[in-house]
Amino acid sequence: MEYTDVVMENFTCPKHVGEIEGANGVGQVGSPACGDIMKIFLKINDDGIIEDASFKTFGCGAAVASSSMATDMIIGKSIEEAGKFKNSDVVDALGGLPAEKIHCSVLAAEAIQAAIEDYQKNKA
Amino acid sequence: MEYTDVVMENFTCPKHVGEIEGANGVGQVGSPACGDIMKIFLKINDDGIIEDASFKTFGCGAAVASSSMATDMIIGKSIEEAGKFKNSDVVDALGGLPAEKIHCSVLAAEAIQAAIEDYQKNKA
Amino acid sequence: MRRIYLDHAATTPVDPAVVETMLPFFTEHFGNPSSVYTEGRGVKKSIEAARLQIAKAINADPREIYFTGSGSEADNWAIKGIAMKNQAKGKHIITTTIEHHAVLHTCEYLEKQGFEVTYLPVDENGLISLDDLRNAIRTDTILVTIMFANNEIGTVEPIKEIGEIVKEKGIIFHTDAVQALGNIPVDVKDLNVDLLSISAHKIYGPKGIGALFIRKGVPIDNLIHGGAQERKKRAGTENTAEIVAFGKAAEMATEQLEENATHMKKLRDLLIKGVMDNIPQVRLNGHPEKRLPGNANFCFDYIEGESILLSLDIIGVAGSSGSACTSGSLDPSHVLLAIGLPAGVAHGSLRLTIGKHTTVEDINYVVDNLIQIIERLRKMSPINAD
Amino acid sequence: MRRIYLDHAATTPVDPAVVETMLPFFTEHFGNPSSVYTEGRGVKKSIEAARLQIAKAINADPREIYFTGSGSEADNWAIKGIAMKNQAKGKHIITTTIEHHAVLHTCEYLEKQGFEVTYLPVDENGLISLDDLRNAIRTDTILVTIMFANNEIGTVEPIKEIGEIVKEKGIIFHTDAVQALGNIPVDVKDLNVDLLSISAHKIYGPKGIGALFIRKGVPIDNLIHGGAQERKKRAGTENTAEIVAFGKAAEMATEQLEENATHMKKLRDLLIKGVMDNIPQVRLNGHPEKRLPGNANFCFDYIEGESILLSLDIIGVAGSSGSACTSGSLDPSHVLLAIGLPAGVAHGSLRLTIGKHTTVEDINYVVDNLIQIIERLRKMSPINAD
Ligand SMILES: Cc1ncc(COP(=O)(O)O)c(C=O)c1O
Ligand SMILES: Cc1ncc(COP(=O)(O)O)c(C=O)c1O
Ligand code: FES
Ligand code: FES
Repeated sequence: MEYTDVVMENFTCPKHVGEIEGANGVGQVGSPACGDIMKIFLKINDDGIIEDASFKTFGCGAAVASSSMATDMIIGKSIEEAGKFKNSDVVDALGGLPAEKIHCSVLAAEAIQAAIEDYQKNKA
Repeated sequence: MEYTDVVMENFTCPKHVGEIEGANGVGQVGSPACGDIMKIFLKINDDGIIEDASFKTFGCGAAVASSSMATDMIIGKSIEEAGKFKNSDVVDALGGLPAEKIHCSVLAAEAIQAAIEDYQKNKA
Repeated sequence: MRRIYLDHAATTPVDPAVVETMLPFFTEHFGNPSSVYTEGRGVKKSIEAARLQIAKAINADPREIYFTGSGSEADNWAIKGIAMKNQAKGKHIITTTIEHHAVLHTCEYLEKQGFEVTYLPVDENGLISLDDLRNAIRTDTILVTIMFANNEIGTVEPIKEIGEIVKEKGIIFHTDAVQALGNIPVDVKDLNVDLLSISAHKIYGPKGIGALFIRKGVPIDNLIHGGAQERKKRAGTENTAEIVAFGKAAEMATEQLEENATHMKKLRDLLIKGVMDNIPQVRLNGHPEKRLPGNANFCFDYIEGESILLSLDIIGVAGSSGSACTSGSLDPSHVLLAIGLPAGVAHGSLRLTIGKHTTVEDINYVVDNLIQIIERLRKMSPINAD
Repeated sequence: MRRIYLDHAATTPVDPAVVETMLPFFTEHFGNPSSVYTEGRGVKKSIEAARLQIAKAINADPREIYFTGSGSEADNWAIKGIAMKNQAKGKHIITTTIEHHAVLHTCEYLEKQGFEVTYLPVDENGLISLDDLRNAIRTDTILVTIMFANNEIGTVEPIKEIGEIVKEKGIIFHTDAVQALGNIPVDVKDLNVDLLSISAHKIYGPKGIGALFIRKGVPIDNLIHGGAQERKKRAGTENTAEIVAFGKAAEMATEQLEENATHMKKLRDLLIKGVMDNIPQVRLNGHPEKRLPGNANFCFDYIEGESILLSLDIIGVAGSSGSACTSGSLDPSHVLLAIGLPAGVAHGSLRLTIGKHTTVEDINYVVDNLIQIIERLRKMSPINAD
């Protein structure tokens, strides 16, 4: 197992940990049985811009780092842009992940999509 | 493979190598295909005493050492005594032989018996 | 930064005295031990001396010790060798659900080749039941293989009692004692075992050298065929340096057994108490008493093992989650599942295994930091109760 | 007394530079490479670096290199692994009569398990015939295993041509290159081989570590089941120190290949000329040209091999008779019988194998003394012609 420095940094001092008060889009994926759950909180303003994002993660180092990096990357983006967000964007930003840890970045991308869907459902 | 010092001594400087002129008992056992031939020459006087003995051996270190030791041991003995000569006598005198080399000492004992029989046949 | 190594069940550093013993065999006494000449003969003697040291460590005859390239090879050889040789008598094997993968995957492979395997369950402490064993034995059972001490949770199985049951039925009995050697007494005469696997790198010897004890007369096929080494039972030019090192390590382990075990047990209990008293929602895995002197294995609810390991690593502590061989795979430990933990909980396991050089300060440092690490990770967890 | 070591085909001393590389892995970088923490991660990198060194030495991809506990294990794995995995397609294997015992005895074992094996004969120089090979191939042939260079007589087989024939038929091809590596170029891309065995202790690396090259996609069963090491193909905690040493030794062997081969060839020819010109009734075994640069193998009529060895040992020279693995057994070498020598003559063989440190003085000393030794032993022989 070989993590890049960026992964370790994001694991050791993750950004955006916790629950945002007044989040209007929340998505959760994974299950404890599989050893990973990722929950993403979004605060989206009326212009459809993601003003703030945060996460809670039960998972390995790569999962924590992916959550930290992913939330950091989507803050300030429109929900259209964020909707196109892919797991490979996280992997690239982290400087790569070990092959068996790619799925942890997939979780992050999926959790974001789930949170956006939740926001859209709430709005509708 | 572990030879005792006595074996190595008898291999390096074997006693009684060669053919005795006027030998009246000659015995040969073994075959080149098996990797061992031992030929023993005896000179037996009218009182039935082995006055001299010698050998020629195609074989391993243990075979050479056994030949050397065996011939040395039977010189001066009567053919009755020599007839009772056993391979374990050689092994003991050599301070032991590796298990897979015991048969080389058997060759020596057999060659002596063959030489004695040859003598008795010649006499009869 | 000072490093605290608490993963002695995964592997141990080679003792400097053991390294010392080994060195001359690389450059000076490098001869092939099968050779007739001087360079080979001395080496042969050294190998036989090491064989005697190993034999003494487990109370066997040196002619019952066969060197292998690892504990895994010893396990594979024991199981496949017995199975192949004795298949005319039957094709049923009994083992447990908590064996090391070297045993489990070998059994699974044999299942593909037409053998039948019964995997005995264990209770919540990791112990098998002797009644289960008795009930599992069939007329076509040719081998029982049950580990001496578990590498993850440290539980020590009742090998002597198992041996008695198995012997009575005339079945061959193998035990994987890789984790037992150097930690608890191992006596093949007392234990009624026919085959027993050990590995040097768990007892301050080098990696890549193990041994299989095969009781005289036990019918077994070779696993590695070829040259006449190891009395024609295990081919390959002898790994002289590591064999000699294994001998020395086994000798030291035997001499220091009591002292080391007492020391490790003291620290283990300190560690367990420190964790259980200071961290909520934690459980100790493995048997409370029948466990290896150096083994502590915890499950922390709501968090995942690798995160704990990485956090510990950052502060200089090396531990493990599940067995070292499982990392790289993402499944929770089969041993933790076997003792009945739900997968979610099993993912949050931490194994800390103490060695002969571990100190009280090490343990205190680990406990203090672990309290904070667990708290921090739980704050990050979406399934934290509060 | 000064010792002259001329048994490099049996084993080589570990190069001091190789020992140097290995040392830190016993005490300092001792971590289990499968671990998450710092101690393990660095070690993992070192293993992968060694894998790359090995891959480069034989022009393979590093992901095609699997470390084993010896050359013998690599041979056993290749043959049994292919046989077991592909038995549904057929149960016929082709090999030769002059293989190392690690191949021969494995094939014999498979015969007992219901496989059929064709043993190709060789000519008086030890070469197989490509026509014989073509004729031996059947629709149920699943594996051809033919050694690259023979360990006793040094004959180098036409592996590339064999590879072409075998490939055309879509059969899997394994070669035992244990004696080839470091002595002649080994290039798996050029050679059309699917599997190739090597061993560190023949190239100034330590004993107890080998490797099997497995071309990507070749279907093979494991020999040693267990943990996920070696990409789940070969279980057992990695022998880190010796793996790193093997890598270094392979790198050095590749760099020095031409230089060493030229040097050895020069001394070998000097030795052969010295013996053939000065000793009557002697024959050179093996191919006159297609032979390993360091190998000289003679038969002296009327005398037995061990006697020559002991006599040489006394004057400080280490040689061998047959392969080292055969001593201890009393049969004449199967290789010498296969090239058509009568058993009586085969018993009188002497193999002297030159290494990179051998000197002209060494060779002159050996030739001078050998003349006397042979004379002395022949005087003792009952079947001497004169
Ligand atoms: C041709 C050949 N194959 C296989 C082997 C076996 O290698 P190892 O001694 O590493 O098991 C040897 C040497 O012993 C050899 O010369
Ligand atoms: C219980 C048990 N069996 C077998 C093994 C395998 O030993 P090795 O790593 O020497 O192959 C280990 C350790 O890895 C172990 O803990
Ligand atoms: S969260 Fe499952 S392995 Fe990363
Ligand atoms: S003469 Fe045959 S081994 Fe000694």
